[in-house]
Amino acid sequence: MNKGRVLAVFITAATVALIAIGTLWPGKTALQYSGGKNLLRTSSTPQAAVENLGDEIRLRAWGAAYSSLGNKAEFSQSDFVHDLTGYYLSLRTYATLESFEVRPLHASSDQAEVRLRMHWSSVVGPFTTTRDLQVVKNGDRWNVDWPLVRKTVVPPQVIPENYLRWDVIYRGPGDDWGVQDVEAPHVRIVDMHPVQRAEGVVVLGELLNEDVVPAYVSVRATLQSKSGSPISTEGSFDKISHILLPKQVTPFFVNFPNATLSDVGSIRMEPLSGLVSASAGPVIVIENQQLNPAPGATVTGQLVNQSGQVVNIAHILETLYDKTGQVVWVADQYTDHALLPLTPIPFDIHIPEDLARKVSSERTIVETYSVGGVH
Amino acid sequence: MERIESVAPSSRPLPISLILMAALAVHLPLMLIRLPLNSYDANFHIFFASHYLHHWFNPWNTKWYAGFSQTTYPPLPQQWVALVSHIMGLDMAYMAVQLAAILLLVVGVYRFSLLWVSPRAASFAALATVFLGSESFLVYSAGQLATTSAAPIYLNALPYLFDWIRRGSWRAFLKASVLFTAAAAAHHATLLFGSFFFAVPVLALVLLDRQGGERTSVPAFVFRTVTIVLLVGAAIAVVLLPFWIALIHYPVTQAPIPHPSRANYILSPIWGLNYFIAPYGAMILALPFIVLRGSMTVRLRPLLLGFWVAFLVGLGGTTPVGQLLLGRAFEVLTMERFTYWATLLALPFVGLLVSELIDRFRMRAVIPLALAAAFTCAFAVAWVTIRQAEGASVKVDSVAAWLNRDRHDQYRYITLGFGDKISRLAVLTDAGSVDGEWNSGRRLPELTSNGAGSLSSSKYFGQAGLDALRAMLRHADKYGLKWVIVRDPYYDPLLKFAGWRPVDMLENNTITIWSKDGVPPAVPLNAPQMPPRWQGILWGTLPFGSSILAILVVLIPGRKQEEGRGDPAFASQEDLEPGRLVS
Amino acid sequence: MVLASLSLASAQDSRMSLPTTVGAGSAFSIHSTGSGKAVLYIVGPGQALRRDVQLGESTYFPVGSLYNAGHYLVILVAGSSTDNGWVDVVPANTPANLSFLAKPSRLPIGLHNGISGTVYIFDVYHNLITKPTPVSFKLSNPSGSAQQRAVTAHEGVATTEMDSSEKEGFAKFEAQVDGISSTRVVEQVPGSPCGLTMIARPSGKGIQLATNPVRDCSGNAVPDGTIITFTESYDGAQSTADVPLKHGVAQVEIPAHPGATITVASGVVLGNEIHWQK
Amino acid sequence: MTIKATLVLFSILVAPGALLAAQAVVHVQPPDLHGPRQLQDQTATAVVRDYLESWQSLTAALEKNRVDLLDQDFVGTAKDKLTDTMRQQAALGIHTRYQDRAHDIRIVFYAPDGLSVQLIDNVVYDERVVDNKKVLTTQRAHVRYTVVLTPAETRWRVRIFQADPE
Repeated sequence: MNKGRVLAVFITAATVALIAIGTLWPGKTALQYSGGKNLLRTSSTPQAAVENLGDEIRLRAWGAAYSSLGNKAEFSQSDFVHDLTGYYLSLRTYATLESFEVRPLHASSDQAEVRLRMHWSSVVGPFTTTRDLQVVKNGDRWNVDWPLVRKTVVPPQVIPENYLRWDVIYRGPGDDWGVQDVEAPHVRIVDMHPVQRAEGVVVLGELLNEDVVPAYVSVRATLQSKSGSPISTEGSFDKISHILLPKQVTPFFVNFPNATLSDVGSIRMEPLSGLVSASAGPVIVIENQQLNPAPGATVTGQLVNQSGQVVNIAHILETLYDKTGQVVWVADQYTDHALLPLTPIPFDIHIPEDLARKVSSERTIVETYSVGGVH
Repeated sequence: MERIESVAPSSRPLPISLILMAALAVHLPLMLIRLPLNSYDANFHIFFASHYLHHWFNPWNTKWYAGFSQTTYPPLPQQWVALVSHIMGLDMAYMAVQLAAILLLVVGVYRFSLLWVSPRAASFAALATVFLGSESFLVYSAGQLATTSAAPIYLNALPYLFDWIRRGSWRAFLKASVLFTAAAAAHHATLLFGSFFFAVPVLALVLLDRQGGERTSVPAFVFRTVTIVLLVGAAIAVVLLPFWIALIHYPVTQAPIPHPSRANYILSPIWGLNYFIAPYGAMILALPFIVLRGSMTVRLRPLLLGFWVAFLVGLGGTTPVGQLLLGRAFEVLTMERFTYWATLLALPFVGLLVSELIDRFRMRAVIPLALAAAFTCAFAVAWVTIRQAEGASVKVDSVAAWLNRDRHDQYRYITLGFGDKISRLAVLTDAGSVDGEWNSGRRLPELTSNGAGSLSSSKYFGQAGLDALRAMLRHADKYGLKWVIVRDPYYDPLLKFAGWRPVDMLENNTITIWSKDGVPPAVPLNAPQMPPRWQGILWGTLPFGSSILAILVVLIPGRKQEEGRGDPAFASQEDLEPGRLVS
Repeated sequence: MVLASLSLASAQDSRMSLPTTVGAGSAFSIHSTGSGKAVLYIVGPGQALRRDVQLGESTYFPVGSLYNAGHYLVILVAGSSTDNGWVDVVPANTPANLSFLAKPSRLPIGLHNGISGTVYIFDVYHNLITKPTPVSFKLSNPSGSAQQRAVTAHEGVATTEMDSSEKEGFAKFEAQVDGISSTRVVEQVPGSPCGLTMIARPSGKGIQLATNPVRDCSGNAVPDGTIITFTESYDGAQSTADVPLKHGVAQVEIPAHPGATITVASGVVLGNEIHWQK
Repeated sequence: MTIKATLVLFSILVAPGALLAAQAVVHVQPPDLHGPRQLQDQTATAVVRDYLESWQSLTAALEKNRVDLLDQDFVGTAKDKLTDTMRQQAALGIHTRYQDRAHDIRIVFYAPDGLSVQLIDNVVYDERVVDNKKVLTTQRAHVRYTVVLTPAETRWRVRIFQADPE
């Protein structure tokens, strides 16, 4: 064979080989775009079957995921999709599966139980859901039996609602000095103290709306050195209820990453308040709230939406107090299920182990988001 | 299989003027309807140009990232757009510069192909350029003005490089040096990678070339190569000095941002369609010919190897080659430009193939070739419409008007769900943003530490994107970020829970403006990256000056030997090794 | 109308006679000497005028020509010669507009000097009237009582402070100057709940909790929307509900747990406690 | 530090800066307040600083007949009147340059709600009038200005700017 022919064969063979390598053992970026899929992995083991299902969920390849299920005859593809993304618009609806873990629980020759722990990313932060899956052998392949949680049906009923609502008519953009404007609501910080944590300094506290109108509130904190010079300024971001009804109290949590409390001479707090249109509803009752001690300290309970409207996302803010009534921590969680009227939704909020021992009591407030209710 | 003889290039080449007319016929109407404005990056270049228009000697642009330096991106095509915009406005100036690049590419491909193939084949290669899928893809879909401007300048420099190394012509040396410098001023990456994919094959060709008698002696070869490398290197170092200073002082250390051009095109077929089928088009059918002819013809082997490596790298994550050759740069660069360069390297082969097919089959070849060319071009042009970018349909005029009135522009803003329209908005508004589309220019830690692209498209970057968005909203006060302009209700819950509230709605309530109370007006950030005045003067003078110099130098008449290299062996029969097969 | 004495500006070829002061918006004349045509400029930060004039004649500026108070440079340009002078435009004597800033618009009852009023006095052309001017302030409470203050404005501004009443409601705050008045409304709102109490009764499987009408320590009804927090503690667990007042009371239904302790609070104010035994 | 001491210090430290920028000599007298509210040193310093900066804006705006140059320092009636003047100047084709040479400032009122400050400034300035590039005259004026400033987001803005006969 002459050199030219050898070269042609070499280039062709090398190209094919390189493509094969890139496809059978794709790189990190390629895997990311293919949703973790490669051509080597078939559902030849229970674990591989669950991993393939996880990949398909991640790619939102619902058809392929549904087709791979062993018990798909028991429900429709729509049911399957809604079980994962929520029957009502909720945090799950727009969440994307960022990654997942698969852990075999036990296995026999034709049946296995595998735990699928799914890490979702959502606009308000990541959350994790866990499903224990039965995997059954079907010929030389394994199929997942999906444990479908069916849609909650709310019994027909009439729930009267006439929540108080405040509207604010703002001045136009023009300058009209001397024309009276409505006063900003009066708010007051009723508790505040800093805590040193491994990740930095945290300023905790509570803010009260002393006024008779709803307030938009926010808290800004500035750490100052012993010489009085500012070290850093941060805001409370989402660990606060930004809309406070009259006489309502919210916790706040201001995080200063990489700061050291010993460097701090003083803290300047700036509670901000403004008029805001707001509604007094919906009322959310927190039932059976319980502090579960360390190890694995949590606060658990259930949220019950006492209104007739669906709450799409609820944000639970947990204020934890020590025996003297001082705030020791503020924990929070977003619900990944919509809150249907009068339907309890459980919550389970983690508390740092080292603080759990100090906690003597807790107080919970719930902020809500309903589609169309923000404008 | 049968053994055939190559057909000698007996027919005359197509006149270059005719090919340029064809390029105008195809691309001028598309430019006049401003089709490239729909591409991903066109507005990005127009945005940069708009800054040069108003601040030619001050590359510090406060409209993005609370301030960033435009010295982080070679300025030449954007400065030309700014200059031409004085006559016809920014949009049409962009079209004019892009059209000029297309025409220049036709000439560049012709001259480059002449190094390898006969004039007739080179003229077909130049004609193929008009319909080249990757060119249309970059112009109408990707909007990579810098790449499509630099490549033709570079290609035009290569024949001078050949003449200098092969014959020691000082005129060629001067022309090559100036053109290489201007190419770098248009796009530094083209020069860097072009050296490997384009220049190394040309140098190899010099060693192989026996035309006109003796081979070039090794000492002469080494001397001339080193001389031009040193001179061009020094020239580029000076012309782009602020760029290098910015790069050395503030290297791009941010977390890598995913880009689909790095996907595996087999495992992700949609990206295969986007980054392989659209740019290559009917050229895919020519791949076997390219490999065979390139292997069998000794003279074409360097070109084949250049093409092959560029081809493999251009396949992104489909092969491990890109990762192996580029290392970390693989996570920073986008791969479609390698495909573009691969197609340019393939064009001499395509010209050869077309020439042979037409000489042999006449009209029976012309019709299918014309159809293939038309399909390739049409598909690549249509691709931007078939697969629209996020925000392609967004109208930002009303948003810009809102930001520009009632002193709203004393605060900064970000958009969510506007895709690449954030550049368009930045051109139209006086307000500054903490977001932007030039990832290498940004320095705000909230953006660089999360491995996501623009905040406007946060959700497409998964957790990293949303983390970056949250980090930026968390520091809204610090940056005077008061307005979040939302076109995608996906982001509403975050804004609501983080204390923002809707204050206005635009475009039939499809765009909501959210505001945060208590945010102080934006103040200029005293960033260390701000270039001193002398750098601004250099930046406004040397890169543009290099292009003017290039125009002047190219006008110097060359010796006949340089310009018309006669009728060399090129890819003719004498170079073929025995046993060449065509299936 | 020329208000004050005339001064004679010096000149070379042409001269002009200027009024020293002019009332804002009043008519006035400028007389020039010499012959031929000239251009007259009146320029200041408040206004800029130009007139083509005939030298030797008076140039009349009708009412409303020069209305912004200030110090104006007057220039007469006749060919190459220029004559300069100054004229002051003073605010009219009669107030026509008041900028009345009453703060706050909402405050708790029973605050001493809690309400402040500041008034700036302007003429019809929005010039600040800086001469001393008597101003009267009056705060009329919903109960019918009123507080009054008489203040003299200095440099165009007068200010006062008033107490909020013990009775909730909207008070009328009025500033009056020479027959011109401006009124603001100040809302006097109840204080924190005082003597907060609730009652509990069984309701199916739960407990119906309701407060008695919630009032402050002065007996004013606490506004609707005020959050009342009910907390039921039992067996180491608790149920809570933040409920807004509606028609003066807050009510909610929570699960019944025998032995539970139920408390009620509003902000930092605690109410009574109930032990549920059923 | 007392208000007086602060203002003296201010005169020493800040006035040279203002002198360099606007070539004006600045003298700040201790406040003589006729309202109930006391003035903090920092507030007094900020008010005077922002007021002096407003003269630079005024000078530039009236010289170039550019309304936008007023945005930072003027608001309300003062801005409206200056804007009208600029429009009149533009229509007449004239430009004026008001170059302040000296300021003698005394704060006389601070509103109880903190939302307005009044000061009296005996200012000396040169007024140059230009008609179609021809300088008509340059005259020096000694004028008593009554000025009211109100707070905006980050600075005090001039709301009333009125010259009165001395």
